[in-house]
Amino acid sequence: MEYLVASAIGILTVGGIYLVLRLRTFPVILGISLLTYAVNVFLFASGRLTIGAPPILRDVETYTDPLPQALVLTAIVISFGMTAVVVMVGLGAYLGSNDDHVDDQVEEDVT
Amino acid sequence: MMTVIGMYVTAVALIVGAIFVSVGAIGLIKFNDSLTRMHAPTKVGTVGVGALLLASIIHSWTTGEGSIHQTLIMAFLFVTAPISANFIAKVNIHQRSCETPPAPPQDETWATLDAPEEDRELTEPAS
Amino acid sequence: MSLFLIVALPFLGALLPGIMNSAGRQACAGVTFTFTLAAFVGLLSHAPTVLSGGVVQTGAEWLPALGLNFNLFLDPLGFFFAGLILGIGMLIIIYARYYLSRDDNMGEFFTYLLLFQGAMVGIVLSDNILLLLIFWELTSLSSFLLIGYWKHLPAGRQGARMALAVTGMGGLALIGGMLILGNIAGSYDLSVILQNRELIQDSPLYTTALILILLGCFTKSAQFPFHFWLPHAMAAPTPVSAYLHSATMVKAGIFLMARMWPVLSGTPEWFYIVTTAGLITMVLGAVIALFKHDLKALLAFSTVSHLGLITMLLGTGTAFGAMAATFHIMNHATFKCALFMSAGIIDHETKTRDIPSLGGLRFLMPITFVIATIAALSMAGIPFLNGFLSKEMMLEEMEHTYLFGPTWLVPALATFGSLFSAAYCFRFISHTFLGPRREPESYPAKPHDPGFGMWGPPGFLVVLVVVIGSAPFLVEPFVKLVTGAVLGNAAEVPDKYIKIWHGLVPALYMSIAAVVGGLIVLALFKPLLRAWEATPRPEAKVIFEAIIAGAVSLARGLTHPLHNGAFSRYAAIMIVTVIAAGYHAWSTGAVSAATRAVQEAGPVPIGGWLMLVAATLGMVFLHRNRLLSLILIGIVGLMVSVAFVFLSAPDLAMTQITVEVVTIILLLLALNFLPNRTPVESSPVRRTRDGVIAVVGGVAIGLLSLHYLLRDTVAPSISEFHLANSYKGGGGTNVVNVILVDFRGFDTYGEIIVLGIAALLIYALTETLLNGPVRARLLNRTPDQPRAGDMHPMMMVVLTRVILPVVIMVGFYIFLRGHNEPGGGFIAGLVVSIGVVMQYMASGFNWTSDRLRYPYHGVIGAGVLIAGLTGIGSWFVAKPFLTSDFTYVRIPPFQEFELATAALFDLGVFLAVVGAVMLSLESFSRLARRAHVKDSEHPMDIDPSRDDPAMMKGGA
Amino acid sequence: MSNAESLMNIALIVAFVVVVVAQIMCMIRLWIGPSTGDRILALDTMVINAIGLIVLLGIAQGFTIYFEASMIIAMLGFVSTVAYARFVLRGDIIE
Amino acid sequence: MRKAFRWLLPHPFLTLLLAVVWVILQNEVTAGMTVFGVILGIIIPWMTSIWWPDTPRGFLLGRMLEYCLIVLWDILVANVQVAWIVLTRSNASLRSCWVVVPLDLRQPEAITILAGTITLTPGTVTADLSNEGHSLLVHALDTDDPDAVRDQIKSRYEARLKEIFA
Amino acid sequence: MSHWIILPVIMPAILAPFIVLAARYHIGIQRVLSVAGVLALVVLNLALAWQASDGSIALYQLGDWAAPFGIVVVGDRLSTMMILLTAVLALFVLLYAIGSGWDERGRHFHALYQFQLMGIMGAFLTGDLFNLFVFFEVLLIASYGLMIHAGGNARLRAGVQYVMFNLLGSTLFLFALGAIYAETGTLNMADLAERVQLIGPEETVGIRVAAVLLLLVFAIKAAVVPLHFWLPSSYAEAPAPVAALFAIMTKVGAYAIIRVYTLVFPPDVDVTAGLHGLWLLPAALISLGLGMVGVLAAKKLDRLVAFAVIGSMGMVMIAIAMFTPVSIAAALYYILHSTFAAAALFLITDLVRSSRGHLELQDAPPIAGAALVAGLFFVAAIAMTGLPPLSGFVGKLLILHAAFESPLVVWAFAVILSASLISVVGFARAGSTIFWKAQSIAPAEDSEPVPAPSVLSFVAVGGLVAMLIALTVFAGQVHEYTQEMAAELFAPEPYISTVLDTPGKLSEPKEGY
Ligand code: NA
Ligand code: NA
Repeated sequence: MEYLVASAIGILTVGGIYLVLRLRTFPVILGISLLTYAVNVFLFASGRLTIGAPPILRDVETYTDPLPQALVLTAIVISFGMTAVVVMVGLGAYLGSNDDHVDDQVEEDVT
Repeated sequence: MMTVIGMYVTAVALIVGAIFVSVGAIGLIKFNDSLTRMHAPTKVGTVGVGALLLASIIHSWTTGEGSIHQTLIMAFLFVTAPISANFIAKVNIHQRSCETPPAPPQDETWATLDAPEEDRELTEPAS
Repeated sequence: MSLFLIVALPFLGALLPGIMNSAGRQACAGVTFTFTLAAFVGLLSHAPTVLSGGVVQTGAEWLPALGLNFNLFLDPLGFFFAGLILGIGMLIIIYARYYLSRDDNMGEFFTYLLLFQGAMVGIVLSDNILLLLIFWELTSLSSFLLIGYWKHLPAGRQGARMALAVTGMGGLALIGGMLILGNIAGSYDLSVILQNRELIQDSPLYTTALILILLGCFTKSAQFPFHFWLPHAMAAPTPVSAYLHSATMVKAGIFLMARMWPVLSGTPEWFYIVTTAGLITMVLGAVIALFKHDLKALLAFSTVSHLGLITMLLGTGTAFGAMAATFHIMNHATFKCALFMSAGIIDHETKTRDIPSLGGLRFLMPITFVIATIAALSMAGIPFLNGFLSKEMMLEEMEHTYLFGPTWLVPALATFGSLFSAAYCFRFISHTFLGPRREPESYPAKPHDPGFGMWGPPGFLVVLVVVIGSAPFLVEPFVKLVTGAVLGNAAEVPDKYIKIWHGLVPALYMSIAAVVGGLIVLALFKPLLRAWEATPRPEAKVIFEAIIAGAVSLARGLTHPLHNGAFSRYAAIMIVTVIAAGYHAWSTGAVSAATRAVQEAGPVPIGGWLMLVAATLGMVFLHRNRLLSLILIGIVGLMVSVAFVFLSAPDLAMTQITVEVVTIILLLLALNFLPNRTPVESSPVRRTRDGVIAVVGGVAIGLLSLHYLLRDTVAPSISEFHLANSYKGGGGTNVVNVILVDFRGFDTYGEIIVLGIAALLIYALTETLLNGPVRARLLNRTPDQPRAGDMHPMMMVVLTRVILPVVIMVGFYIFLRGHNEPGGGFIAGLVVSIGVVMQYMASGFNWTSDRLRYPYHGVIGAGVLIAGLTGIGSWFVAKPFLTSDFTYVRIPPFQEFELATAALFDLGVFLAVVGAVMLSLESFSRLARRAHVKDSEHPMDIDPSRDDPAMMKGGA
Repeated sequence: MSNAESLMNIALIVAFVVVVVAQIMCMIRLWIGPSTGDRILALDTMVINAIGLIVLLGIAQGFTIYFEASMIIAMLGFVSTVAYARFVLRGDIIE
Repeated sequence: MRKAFRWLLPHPFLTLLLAVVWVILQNEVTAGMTVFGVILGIIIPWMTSIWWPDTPRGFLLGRMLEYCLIVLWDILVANVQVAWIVLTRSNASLRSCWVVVPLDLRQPEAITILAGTITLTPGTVTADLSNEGHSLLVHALDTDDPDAVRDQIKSRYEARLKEIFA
Repeated sequence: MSHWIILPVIMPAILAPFIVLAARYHIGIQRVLSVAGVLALVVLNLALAWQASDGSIALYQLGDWAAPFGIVVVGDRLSTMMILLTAVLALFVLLYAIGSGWDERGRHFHALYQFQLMGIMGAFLTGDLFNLFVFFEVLLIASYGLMIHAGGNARLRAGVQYVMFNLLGSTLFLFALGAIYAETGTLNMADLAERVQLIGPEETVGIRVAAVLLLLVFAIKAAVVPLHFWLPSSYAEAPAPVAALFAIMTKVGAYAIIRVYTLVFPPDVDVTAGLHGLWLLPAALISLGLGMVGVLAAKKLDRLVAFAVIGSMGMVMIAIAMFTPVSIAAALYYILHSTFAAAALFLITDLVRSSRGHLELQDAPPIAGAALVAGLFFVAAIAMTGLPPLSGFVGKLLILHAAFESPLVVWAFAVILSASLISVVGFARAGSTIFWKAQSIAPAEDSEPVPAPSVLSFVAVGGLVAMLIALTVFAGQVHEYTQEMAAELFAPEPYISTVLDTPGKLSEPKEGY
């Protein structure tokens, strides 16, 4: 089980990083989303993995660690807001310049 | 006694559900035409999951806590499945990924093919 | 008068002229003069103490921890320099009053001048080397302003920048040197440092400190090889040249060498560096000066040469050398300042400083002629003028100085230097004033002697020249006093007398040789000039500009390619950095065996894993088809949700799946505007590079995660407390929810604020776009793909009508149950939002929002406020922010249920989420509204009941 | 444990395996397409099967608290299907 | 009176439905929850009625239930058929085709129910509606006689719906 | 139970939604509320700083839950000084935003501004790492909004990169937090400090990687090379008042490094020893060098200032990286100085832009109110380049003095001194081009006279400059205070005991383990 989760995190990260390094806003945003999945699972896994012991108090002894779940929930919602923002800003930039490259184009004078 | 019967019934429901679910998937893989493919999963699959839900209901009664709210899930599935199917069919018709339907008797065309004027000259989509 | 006040007066005065331009030139000059005079008087008030060998000291703490204190002290050396600065300052002020023309901003000029004056006085009175540094740099800054005073002259701007660059560099070196020195001596107070000659000279850091400090001195005093900036500073108005570049600022370096003489001099390093630099500067300056055609340039290089002379004398490290240096500082100040003023007069009257176009002025400007001639002869070293005395002392000192090469070399070079020195003095006189009489019209302007205001100051200085020159005994005690201050307790003041006639000593012959040689050189001037112009020489200005330009283009080459806005490279660099740092941390640590057992995985996790991997790889390889990659990320989200259920996190699963739906809707809304495909742009090499980075990063994270998964925390997690007290203290059995709304409610509070801000931001940007140039484009956008008919399909509409209420009810149910079962405000909020979005998708944006009663801004604001006020509510029961309370109530026919403040907080969360999600989506779809699409007045496009009369009774 | 129970467990495992295999088949269809309609269909089917999966988990672990999760998927899963479809049909999914 | 009722309960059947859903959600039948469900059943439609402006005329609940049972039965039976087809028949031997169903129904709710029924009962999928809404486009998985399919739909389902929504 | 210490977070958090609700369409009311709020913050934070100045530590247990189980807010000398700095900066910047009319060029400026302040205050005050993350997100997302305020292509394009880079940063932060929690099972900084002590020498990789990831997160915020790339164009393109306010954002990173690496991973802890000694100080030196080289290279004034910010952060990080009480004291002084200096320069840049139309460092006609703007620029430039007599010079001396203890002392001296030379040359070029060369160029005929900036704008800039002068004049007192802070940071026992030994709801001290 641990191997599956760890490798899943790794693979999500691979996909995320690769897409983040693309040249257009849309794939980069998707890459960031993949990274978000990776980090959420990573954060979730920091409470270790427990099967069939949800942290809903009942008459049993063992529960999985609830704290990382709360943290991940916060992270999910925050990253949703962030995604919405980056999509909007990227869209605004595209509509203005009709160009969805993330990199400034060379002809533009920078510095 | 009831428990044992319940378990048997549960097992049966599980197997039935499994069969239907697999049929849905097989249909999805097997058929070679976009529209034909739709038939299996949109309902055989749905019924399969329905059977699994039934299993869970029966199981809950056998274990004693007895719950019926799974029926809601079934209801949702059965209500929403036609809409999904309808939209997917529209997509196939729109993208010409199936044979174009015959014209309707009373009205001039089908809603999906009734494209706005400004789009008429746009090139046909690649499916 | 307090030393503080003496230093402060010029600075205080500096405030006035700048703001009283309107009061007139006379007033500006008057104020400036008054403040200087006041400071001068204040200085003289200490004369009795100082001249009787006493030292005035005062101090105030500023930055004690660093040893940077406002300590001042006045000893003969300081008194001497302060006197020079203020005394000559007053003459300059008078002179400048008449020199500057009407369209010069006089107030600005005098402000800068007083700033500079204050800084100089500060230098010479500082008892703390850090304080001295501050004044030191202030002189650089104020001279930058003074040199650039005529902003319209490119020469002025460049000269100012060159001066600032060179002296600034020296200043920075000086900072280093002084800090090291202070570090050695254990204090930054001069009075302490000067007591520690042995300690400092034995320190291994002595040489470093010495070199850094000398860098400061040499740049300031224009010593070889930093002599080049001074002539270019001559672009400044003549009063500035006369004041800064002859009498005062350039002497700051000399002053510092004199100040530090007791602790730094006397070592071979000091001797070789300082004497050599001085000697070279002296000779070089003299030679160059001879061939300059610009009066001020000639004087500038002569200054360089004389500063070299003084430096050389200090370098010898002998008491007599020091005395000669001190005496020459005094003399040089008098005659050189007079000369600059005369040059200024000539420039002012003839409107030219070009020597070849001058000559014969003695008939037209007799007074100026007399003044300039006397001063020049003094500089040439003619007896009965003060220049002669100090120069002869120099020659005598040189005569028994051995530096390198044969013993006669140094004396010879010294004589050679003075020879050229005499030569350019003679040239100054003859080529400007002598020669045949000429008509006034033959000059650019009709020359005549200026008013007393302009020739008075130099006249006064010339008087001094003669007096000192013919009656040296008048100043001798003072010179010895100052010399004593220079020597400190490092050496005894020599008892030699300063007199005109020492008998037939070698120095006399050397003097005679110099003067005679000077006359011969002047006679041979024309051929020499030709030879001089034939020889190639480096042009300092060109070299400097080239260096700066080179530096700039180097800087650009360094920064621009690196910061060309290539985000993908920025990201790559960042990721690689993180991986590298992480690896370094890992490789330098210790790792031991796993402590937790691996749980074996059944078919479900394996299957889920397979699909997750498939979807992720699919996104990597098929990402160019954007819609497909969106579908695939949907799969990823689905699988992660299922995984959360499997790993006992139902709340997460629900949040994930709902957020997933909303995110996909959002991305689809955006994709509608964006291209549907991503073109192939990056080269295979680059894709490989990215692939490698990605794989390395992924492997690293995977291994790290595995490492933690197989080990326990160092101590039991704090969440044990949450599990134990969730019900007792939080009144809920869903521990996750209790953590969210109670234990860590503050996080949640911040989180909904993040959501709210996101929505506001999106709304604000939409507004900006719709009110900007983009608007037109949006309104007349043509779809990038052919569209099907039937905007609002009947089946969807009908379904929505039934299911929307159900969704809302389910949302309500999830909200209520959240505290005890999976659910809560977030999920409820997202569920309800999706329900409303369903309505938007079914009947369209306009039709839906036209009928909507609730402004989303309000919903967000209300949500955040409710959450915040719930938190504040606990203040009224004297509890901290967000302290929860709960109770159980029973109202028949309902069974007992719980009332918790946490629920109120959760309501705030719910509202904020709904408002934020809806406002964002609404903003997106507002962008999509197009001009020619009219608002649909019907919920569905196709409705047979509309055109069927039989059906109409039921219709609305 | 009784053979009824063991039978049920076997049935449960069979069901698990079958559903997982079904999911993988859907995934294959999603990869190969060819038409967008096929891909959306595959996704829709996977969502429905995921509900089945969660239900099975509920049975296996003996919880009813997974109910909300599966209900939400059942209730809202089709929204994303419709959204994808609407995007293909109209470009603008909210107009 | 009737107006007030209409204002309070814009969709009485929806209210009923919601109450039932609420009780099922609670997973237990108690008086309190039922009352609460009814209350919600009144409040929520009142909130959302802005989006359901044209109230349908009432329909015969009894006949509706009967219809549902028939449909359920058909679903079960026909699912087996389709499963059989899927497992046994080759792509080549499939005789799938379009079936056009002219509609006598006019009310959107009724048409939607019919379309849903068609899709749920295996072998047929409602693909589209004609642009004036007078016929349904149905895709049959495997039939040699499209007209038979059409007639069966009209007789078995549409006829009943006409009565229900009469 | 005194609630003062939480107010700096709560006040803006209540004010902002109120503005959105009540004054959405009335810029006038928005301005009044916003200024009033910031003024209140200044007074409040002044009181809090004064309260903490005697070394007393204010603890606030949110939800009445004791640390480490709940979130606590802690006000010690350092955090209260930082919030005071923020409030004062915010006041002048806000005045400028109003005076220059920037706040009218887009929607929701004042709401976002208040939210921004809330985020910064929270980040400085919180004693919980995950809560720090949340406040980072608050201040970041608010900064996104402010950064793209008023729109425009260049700004939006820069905005995209700014947002994306920070999203990566936030992701990294979460990875770090996951690692921290996985290793220690806690999130409270004081508790972490104690649990790190429990880690044995046989198993150190976990905490080491966690610690270094955290450091990198903060290093990104502090714009340490090579993690600085987000800064130049976003600061250059951001609206001037926003860029000026951002001067404090890099300091948040610096603050976090100081806090975490003196409290949780102090230099004397073995398990995390030698994590950054190898690279942090060199990186800081490179940051300083690169920043000042960028100043020399800049073709536009706004880029020039942006690079100056990188350089000044390099200075701060040099001092921090030595991690001695002396160097931290110097760093804290320099933080105060560079915040005001950078802010002033950005605002002056805007004054130039508004009257000159563009910021290209090339010949252009004279500008309105040139003398005053030139004077302000000259003063601010002196401060930024560390020339005497202003605070920049004092700070430079302090850092150089502290460098004597460092093994890299020679490098520190070489880089710091030559960097200041380069920046002096760079600023001199820029200044003489913009303010002097202009004199030699006649204004174009068709150019209509641009109105001189409003008095309020000058008041705002003047206020910042006044702060710089005050920092110089009272350098002794300020530095004495920063020394006390540094001492407090290197002896964290009172902090830890205050946080962990205060009982809360249902918990006696140290319950749970
Ligand atoms: Na598109
Ligand atoms: Na069917």
